[in-house]
Amino acid sequence: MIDKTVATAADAVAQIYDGATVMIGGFGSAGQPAELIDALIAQGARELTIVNNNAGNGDTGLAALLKARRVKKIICSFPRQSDSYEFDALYRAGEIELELVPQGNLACRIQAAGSGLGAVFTPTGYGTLLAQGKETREINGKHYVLEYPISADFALIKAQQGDRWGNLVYRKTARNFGPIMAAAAKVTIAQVSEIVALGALDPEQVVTPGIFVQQLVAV
Amino acid sequence: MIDKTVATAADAVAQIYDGATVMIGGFGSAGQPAELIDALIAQGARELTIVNNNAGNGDTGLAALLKARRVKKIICSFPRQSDSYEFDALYRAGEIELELVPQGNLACRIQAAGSGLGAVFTPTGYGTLLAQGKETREINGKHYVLEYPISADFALIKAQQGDRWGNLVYRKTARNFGPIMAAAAKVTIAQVSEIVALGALDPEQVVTPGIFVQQLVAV
Amino acid sequence: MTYQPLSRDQLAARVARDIPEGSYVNLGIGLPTRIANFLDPEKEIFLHSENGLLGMGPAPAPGEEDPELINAGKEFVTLLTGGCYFHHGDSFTMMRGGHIDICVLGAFQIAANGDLANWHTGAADAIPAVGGAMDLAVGARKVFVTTDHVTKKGEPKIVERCSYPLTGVGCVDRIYTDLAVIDVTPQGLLVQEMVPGITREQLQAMTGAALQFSANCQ
Amino acid sequence: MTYQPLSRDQLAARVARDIPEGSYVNLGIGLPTRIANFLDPEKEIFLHSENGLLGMGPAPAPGEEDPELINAGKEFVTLLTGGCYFHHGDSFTMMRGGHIDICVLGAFQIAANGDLANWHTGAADAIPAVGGAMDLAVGARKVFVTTDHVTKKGEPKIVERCSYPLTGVGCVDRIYTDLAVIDVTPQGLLVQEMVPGITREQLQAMTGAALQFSANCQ
Repeated sequence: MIDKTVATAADAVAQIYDGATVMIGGFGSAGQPAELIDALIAQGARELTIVNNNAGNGDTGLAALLKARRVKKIICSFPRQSDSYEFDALYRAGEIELELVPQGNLACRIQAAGSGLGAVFTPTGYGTLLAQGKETREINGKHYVLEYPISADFALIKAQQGDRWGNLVYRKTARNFGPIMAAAAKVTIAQVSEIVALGALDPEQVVTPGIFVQQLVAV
Repeated sequence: MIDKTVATAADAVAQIYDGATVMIGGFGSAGQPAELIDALIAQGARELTIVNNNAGNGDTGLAALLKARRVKKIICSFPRQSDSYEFDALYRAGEIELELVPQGNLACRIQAAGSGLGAVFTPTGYGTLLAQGKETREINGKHYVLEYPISADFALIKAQQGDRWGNLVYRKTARNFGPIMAAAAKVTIAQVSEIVALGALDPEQVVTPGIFVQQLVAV
Repeated sequence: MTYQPLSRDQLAARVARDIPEGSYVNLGIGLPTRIANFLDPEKEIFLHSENGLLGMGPAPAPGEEDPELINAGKEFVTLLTGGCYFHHGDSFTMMRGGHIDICVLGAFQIAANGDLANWHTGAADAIPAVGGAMDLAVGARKVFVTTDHVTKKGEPKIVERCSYPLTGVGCVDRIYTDLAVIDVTPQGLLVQEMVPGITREQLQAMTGAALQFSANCQ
Repeated sequence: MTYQPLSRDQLAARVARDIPEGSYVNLGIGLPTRIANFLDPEKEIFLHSENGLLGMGPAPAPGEEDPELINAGKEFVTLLTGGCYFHHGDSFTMMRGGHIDICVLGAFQIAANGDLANWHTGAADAIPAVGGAMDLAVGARKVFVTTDHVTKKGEPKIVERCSYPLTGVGCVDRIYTDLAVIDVTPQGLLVQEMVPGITREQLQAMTGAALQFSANCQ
């Protein structure tokens, strides 16, 4: 019998190693896997590269991970916010590396990794600072920038319900990056509000099929 | 009030013009929009380029469209089947053009069109006849072929339920190409088994959001 | 002559008038978000938010906020009957694949050729953040920009060439300022409307690029 | 010496033994499909079908066929409890993104370097059809091939170099024939098992590329 559930968030993140690339779901705090992040802080892995839309809000979740100085580099689209003071301080002190990626390129590059593409010509960013030094090409009269996949060793995501095969459904706009990050990481760990019996999720309504999920934990 | 429903399949396909590129959903007969195809045959548009996984089965649906000699070219992954005799005869007589595309490249190129990419480096087909003459590139030690988007003037798809805003849900493996074709065509026409009231579809469970659908008809 | 610039609400209301029923629309963070308040409630217009919803409704009643139902500005919102949720990949397929009819963005600068700068001042100590602005700039069928006509210091925001880092190249279709409505055309900037009382010369003096005027602008 | 080639069912059963519990597996059209019949029912193994389902179950009882529940071979199937449906884009993400642990494909020819030919005879009047074979060949973590060791005319199907058009380059990991199990290794073809009674010399004589033999093959 295959059962991908683990007992605690600590168990789920135990395997994350120093220097790993970790995708973290969420758009602001919606969909942020707060309990998994807390467990990762307690676990102690360092020198992480984090992929997230933002760079933390307030002093919890991803911001707390930054504050604990576990993050070497962050790949995101929107670091600076009214409450991104933890990131701001590290960045101004030169203590964190930032790769700024337009949000659509971020999504697209994560999807490219999940789906096995080698690179994609995307329309976004052409002629801007964020395409500097990148290969460009005109195709049918439009300009494109060549962008490479972003893959990860681990993805930490939040879903609403999951079953022991790892099938997931989400809630409202907390869905955001969860499904595409799940496909782009070697090991995807989902925290869910509820683990349900196999068969409780309608097969027409599963958003993330279990093939993309290696572990899940109810929090 | 926005109401994308039309009364009959004939109304839905009335706008399809000679020489149009038309995506047709379905994998074999599962998900094939049979009533829309019949209406298209009756409507009379000619010199069509058809995008479908197959090249028709038996003598109904897409096969009947071929038999009526409305198709100039077909882009598909698996034309030859035990019951693809209509296509086989036209092909051997040199009366239809075939662009054979590996199924994953077909899906990926349709998705590239829907999502605005200029081109993608895909792993499939490298070193084979189907990549002959195409640009290739080695990226991180793997070989890729550059493939371009496949877009369409129209997509004809089949869904299970739809509402007046064009939101769709599908049934079992009839889903197949429907959602990705809907995004890749200028005008997507869906036949549905049932039109339901706005709000009857759970917002978590809509598979094709109405933004990708221009018309729908109950058959 | 004397004239009164549009208030922020008047500017939002002016843009709202140009959004036809049935449009799929993304309203950027800031003033563009305010446009939603002025859409004709009799018209069905589909608001898209890049964090994964279509059919966005107004702010919830106090006490009914849901932290998992927010917009791209991370404000609490609601979902209309008939709306739906989707993931970021699908959301940006909508934005980049030409499925959004209109997006409305703010601006630091707009150039005469339609270049837009709205994400980064270029200052050495600035922390840049881009979000979905570059995607909307290249992906929406029509790009509207709302802006004050001049900066707080009185400098033109409509310029011959942007000095700030670009968001998109030649992407702007129409500019709505507190003084005028200006189309970006292949022949240059064409003023379609001006606030009452302003002269062509006054408007040109506050604009860093040459203006042309349609017949209905006295 | 005399020996008995494996029957098709024996070959299917032999492959089934090598599929661990928890694997995500795509079984190609033809003999590979038959492997499903021999998977240990005590093991949970996830069968994927490229037309959009995961957790594929056996054929339905007569009278319970659903034309909208089919596999890639367009045969009626069922869905296991815990299975799910998805669209072609997501299905090929699974296949091309390295998420399928094992695929099993048929073959016209396999070369010593792992090249596979299984979609097209190259004959001038043939109508080619490729389906998802090329995607599986490059995308699955392990590519198993099942085949008769020789053609009906007695010609080797394992060759130095494929004469038929390729499906994938260097993609095959393991070959299961009715006579032997052979790994494709960087050092060449390594026979792991042979049917009882066959000699190394007999097997080599029916193979168009040099074989090496692991110690347990007498």
